[in-house]
Amino acid sequence: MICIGVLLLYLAISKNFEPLLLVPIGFGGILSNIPGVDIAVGEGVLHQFYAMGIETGIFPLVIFMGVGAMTDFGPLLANPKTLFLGAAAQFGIFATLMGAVALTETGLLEFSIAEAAAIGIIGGADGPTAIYVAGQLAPHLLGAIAVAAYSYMALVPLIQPPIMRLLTTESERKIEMTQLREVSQIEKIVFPLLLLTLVAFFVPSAAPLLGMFCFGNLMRESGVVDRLSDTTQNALINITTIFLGLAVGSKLRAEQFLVPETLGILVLGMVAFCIGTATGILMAKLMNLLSSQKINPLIGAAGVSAVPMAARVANKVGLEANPHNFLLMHAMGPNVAGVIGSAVAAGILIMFAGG
Amino acid sequence: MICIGVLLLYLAISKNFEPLLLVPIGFGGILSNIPGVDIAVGEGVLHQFYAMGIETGIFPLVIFMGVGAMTDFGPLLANPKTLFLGAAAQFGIFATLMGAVALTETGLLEFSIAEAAAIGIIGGADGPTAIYVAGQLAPHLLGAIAVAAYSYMALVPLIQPPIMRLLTTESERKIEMTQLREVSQIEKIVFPLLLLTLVAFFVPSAAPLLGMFCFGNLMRESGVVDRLSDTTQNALINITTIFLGLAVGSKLRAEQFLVPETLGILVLGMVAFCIGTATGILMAKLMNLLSSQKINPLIGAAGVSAVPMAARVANKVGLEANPHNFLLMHAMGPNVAGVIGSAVAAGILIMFAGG
Amino acid sequence: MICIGVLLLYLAISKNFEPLLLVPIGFGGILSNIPGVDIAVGEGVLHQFYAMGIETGIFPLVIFMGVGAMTDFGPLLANPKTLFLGAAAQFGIFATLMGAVALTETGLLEFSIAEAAAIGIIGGADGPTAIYVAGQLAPHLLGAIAVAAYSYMALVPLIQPPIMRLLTTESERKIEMTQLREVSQIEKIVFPLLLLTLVAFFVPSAAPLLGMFCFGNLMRESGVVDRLSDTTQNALINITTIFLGLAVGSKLRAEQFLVPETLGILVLGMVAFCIGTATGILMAKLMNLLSSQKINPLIGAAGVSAVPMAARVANKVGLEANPHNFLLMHAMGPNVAGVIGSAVAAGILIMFAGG
Amino acid sequence: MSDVLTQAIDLVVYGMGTVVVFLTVLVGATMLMSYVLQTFFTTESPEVTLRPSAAASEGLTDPKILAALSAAVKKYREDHN
Amino acid sequence: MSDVLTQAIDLVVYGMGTVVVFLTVLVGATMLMSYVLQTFFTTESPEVTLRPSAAASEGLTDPKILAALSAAVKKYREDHN
Amino acid sequence: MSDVLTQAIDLVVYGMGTVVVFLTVLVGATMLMSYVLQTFFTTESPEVTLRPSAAASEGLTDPKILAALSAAVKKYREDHN
Ligand code: NA
Ligand code: NA
Ligand code: NA
Repeated sequence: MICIGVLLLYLAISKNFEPLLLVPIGFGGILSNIPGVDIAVGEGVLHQFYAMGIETGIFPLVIFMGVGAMTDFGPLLANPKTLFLGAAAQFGIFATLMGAVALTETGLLEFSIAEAAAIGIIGGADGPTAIYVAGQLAPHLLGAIAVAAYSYMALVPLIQPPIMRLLTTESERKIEMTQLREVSQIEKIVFPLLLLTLVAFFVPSAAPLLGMFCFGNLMRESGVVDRLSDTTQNALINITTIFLGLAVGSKLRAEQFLVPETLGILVLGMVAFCIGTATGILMAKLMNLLSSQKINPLIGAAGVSAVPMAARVANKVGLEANPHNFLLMHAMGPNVAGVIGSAVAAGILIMFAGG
Repeated sequence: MICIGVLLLYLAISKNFEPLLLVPIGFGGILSNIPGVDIAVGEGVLHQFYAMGIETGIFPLVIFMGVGAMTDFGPLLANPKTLFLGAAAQFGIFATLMGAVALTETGLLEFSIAEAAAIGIIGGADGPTAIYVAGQLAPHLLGAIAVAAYSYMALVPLIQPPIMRLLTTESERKIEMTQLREVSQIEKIVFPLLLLTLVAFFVPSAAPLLGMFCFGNLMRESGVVDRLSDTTQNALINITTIFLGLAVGSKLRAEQFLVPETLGILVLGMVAFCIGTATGILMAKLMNLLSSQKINPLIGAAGVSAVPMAARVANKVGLEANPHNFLLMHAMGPNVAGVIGSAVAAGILIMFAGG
Repeated sequence: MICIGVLLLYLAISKNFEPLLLVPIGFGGILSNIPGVDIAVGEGVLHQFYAMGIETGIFPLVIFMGVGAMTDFGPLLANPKTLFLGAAAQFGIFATLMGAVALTETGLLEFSIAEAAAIGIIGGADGPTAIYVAGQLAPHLLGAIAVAAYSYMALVPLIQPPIMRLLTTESERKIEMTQLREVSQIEKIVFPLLLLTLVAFFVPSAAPLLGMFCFGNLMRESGVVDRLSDTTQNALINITTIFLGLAVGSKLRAEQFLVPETLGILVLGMVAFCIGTATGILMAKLMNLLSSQKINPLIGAAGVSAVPMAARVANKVGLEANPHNFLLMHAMGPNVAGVIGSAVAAGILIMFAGG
Repeated sequence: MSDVLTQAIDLVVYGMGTVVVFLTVLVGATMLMSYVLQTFFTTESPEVTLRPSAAASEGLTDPKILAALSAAVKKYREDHN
Repeated sequence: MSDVLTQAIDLVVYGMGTVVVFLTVLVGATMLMSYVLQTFFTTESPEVTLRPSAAASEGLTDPKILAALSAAVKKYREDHN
Repeated sequence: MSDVLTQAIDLVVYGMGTVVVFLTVLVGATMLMSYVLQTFFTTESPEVTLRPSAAASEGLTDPKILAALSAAVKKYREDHN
């Protein structure tokens, strides 16, 4: 098990796999498996971090607030239809949930509905959301789910391009998109409040996650609390990331992690990513059928989240087809839409399976 | 109730009403009132912030430490007699306490002595002190008290000038004050220790508040722990402000906030500000009667605290009467004296009414 | 007792005695002794800091993580044999433990084995290690132990030179050491993992301390999480230092501190420092007997830890004997070796005496 | 069909449905918001009107202002000495 | 007169009294302190004497010093290579 | 001999022994590590190979990258307007 911790550190340091999370998680995993000392259980310090930050939900919510303070909704506001792409890509979550339940039906593995939901959220491609949901629905699977989520987010440049090339034609990939309009400051200020209002009406169970996210974003855009916004984006999110990572690492103890379920989670998580990528692209193609204003279907893949990696991948694949085709900003719209979409899905999963 | 949260955000963002506090408080208030999800009660994250930071008293004390680290006692030390102005302005606290009790006598509203004391502290015009006292004496009124305190602090430029003009003559407003002397570093280092010593002898119940305040100030002035002082003034106070604001917002739930008592608190809080302003000015005039060294009575209004707004208001009104009359630094003396004065009053209120 | 707090502040501010810790500790000590108000017991804020940060062990461990993030193992890796010096200097810890037990045998004072172990750790000359061990083994002696540890660390420039001159000849002090080789980044990355592996095998009870230390160092050296490393070295360690210091101060209440044991602790702590310094030097002389590559025995004194003061003292004494003799970097090797050595000793003490 | 499977199908239908409906509503609401704000607020140059007095009314907790104040005082003193 | 009213009057008298007395004592104590310190310490130029060796005795927790140290070492190495 | 004294002697022998053995093992392990790494990795210039794509694969939580992105966008817009 210590080897897995070392492997995570190797991937993080040498291959640059989401190092901000995988360095603390990997190191925490090593500490948790040292025999003869209780670091990850009882009064051990990593277990204390877990109890104070993940059982309570505080760490992932604070991180999500920080992510909100770092998010620019400009590209999304300039082209709100890209929200549909962020919606479609969440199908990966629910397909994987079905997959986990199907595995249970075959008798190969046994997942409860709560566990299946926690596994599905890997398809949301959003770290704090995955940790929040897993902490609420299936704490004993948290280690595997977090590792899967961050590993696949790091692997997006390898996972997505083949699917993107398979589902799009050369001419589709060449589609150039029109310049995005400027978005005014007041739109950016009102948007988080609008989003929160809709959450309150339609999916209140998503309000903790999206509320903290919108709060962070409002601090950023309001322009009157820059010192709070700066601290949220720096000292606060960094401190929380360190303790969150170590706390997640406390769930990598061999007796909890080295079980057949972990293998199932890793496989299902990969499936979730692939399906989310595919449905995002297909939704973009469907929108092109129904609308005259064509969008490049590559940006649909960015709907899974994995901000900003997925948007960069869309840009790169687009450039390969057409060297004048800069998709980065167009892909940021579905990219942040995917964050909203998976947080909404997370709210429903917690309400449905957490009761 | 959500409208009140939006109103607070509007005032904070658009009118710049104490945005550092009212953005988190307003947003927290919105989150607390979303039906169908427990964010401000039970295991909800805002209630957790409340329980860990306000029930324990830790958040306001840490903020007060940060305020201490930001306070320059130089102007006060150069002219210690301005402490009398800071004393006089605290009469607003006690007059309001009497007002709350009088309201109870009429049968219109019903406040216990602890509640009346918590309402009175609004007159101290000091945010963390008000939150600390309300958290100790009347947690169920905390939302209304904090909102009143910060709103009126933001309204100081509107509330104070009419009272200042009413109670002073044109020639009094024209009084120019003599240049303040330089204060040596050693005086600035010894002062927080001297203050703490007197607190320990005369009002030990004010020692938590003034102790943290003096500690912050000593870190600032000692010159040997600049890295601690810098962090206190930046990352630490910012992080605490965010969580304090959200925690206060958790007390804005409709069932607790939309009660007749809130209206009473808002009215009484306004009265407290006005009386404090008036007694500060009158004390300055009294001192002019007894001493040959004249002071401009406008700086008496700064004795309510509301640092540094009240000092700026005194400066502005002074400039209107005499364009060569720069009162800002002279008003900083009573301004910080008001912080000390209301913390002393807070200690007495807690000791007397908290038992 | 308040006088002792003021004395600590005086030493910290005026004499620059470890001000980062002694300012908060001294001030906390004053607050704890104010009669008529409970700040350091029960619901008092300093007791809350103590309960959440020292009883749990979290504060010293987080500080140790920060120290790890500030430590450059380069000089140690360039000359690993200096680890022997860091080992030898830990004899001060165990000699003092024996001394405390011997005092008990005489009937003068009465220390249990756990108390004796906690007193011995002062000889480790490492603040967070001392606080961690005392918090686990003898919380009632924590105040005296922390004060002794930090005071003697500040006194290193006075304590060590006479011992260094006594135990070395002029010609030994003149020994020039060869230029240290460059150490590659990969060695610096692998070293904390190697160290942790050996800890896991040989002294798992030291894994909380050295694990956090190695984690901080890995964040520093890995180069992929610079934002986490920067925050650890700044905002996080500063915030933790403030609260750690205040929490330690809560253990300076007169009834706990003004006891004969404190005097014993102060004397024993001084003895520990002296013995550690001496054994470090003697080990260096022994190594010179056995090896052809001579080392300057002055750097053996740096093995007690007291980073980076002891290394600077070695450099200074070396320069006095030979103006071309720059020992600073050579002394940094035993200096950080001493940190490792005392953390290993701490693990053994906790395992042996904490059961 | 097992109980868990039924539940899962319900959850998928309800969940994916909510995600789609929610984001569709959000598309409409966002467009409406942008339309309204661009119609009523753009001419006023919001960036300017939104912060009428940033420099004139921040709280005690703003060190920049305190720094500016003390710098001003210092200058004032120097000018008058 | 109700019990609460009596209590309130007591509290007002005691509280306002304490505030005034406390700050009056503080005025006196501050003046005394300033007088004493100005008499005995000003000539020694406190800013200088107070920090005799800031650069010479900070703890491990000071990264500036470590940075300076490592810069010095780097320089030393470069000069000797 | 008292019980505490016996315990203390045990602890000293065991403790000091462990410290010495541990650090001796660490000396050996460190030398071995340095030898192995210098033999197998130095020629590849580790500083370069260790971070093949620092700029290409950081997470959402990196504001520098977001800042760079938005600067790039701004420039792009300016170039096209
Ligand atoms: Na997503
Ligand atoms: Na006040
Ligand atoms: Na040591």
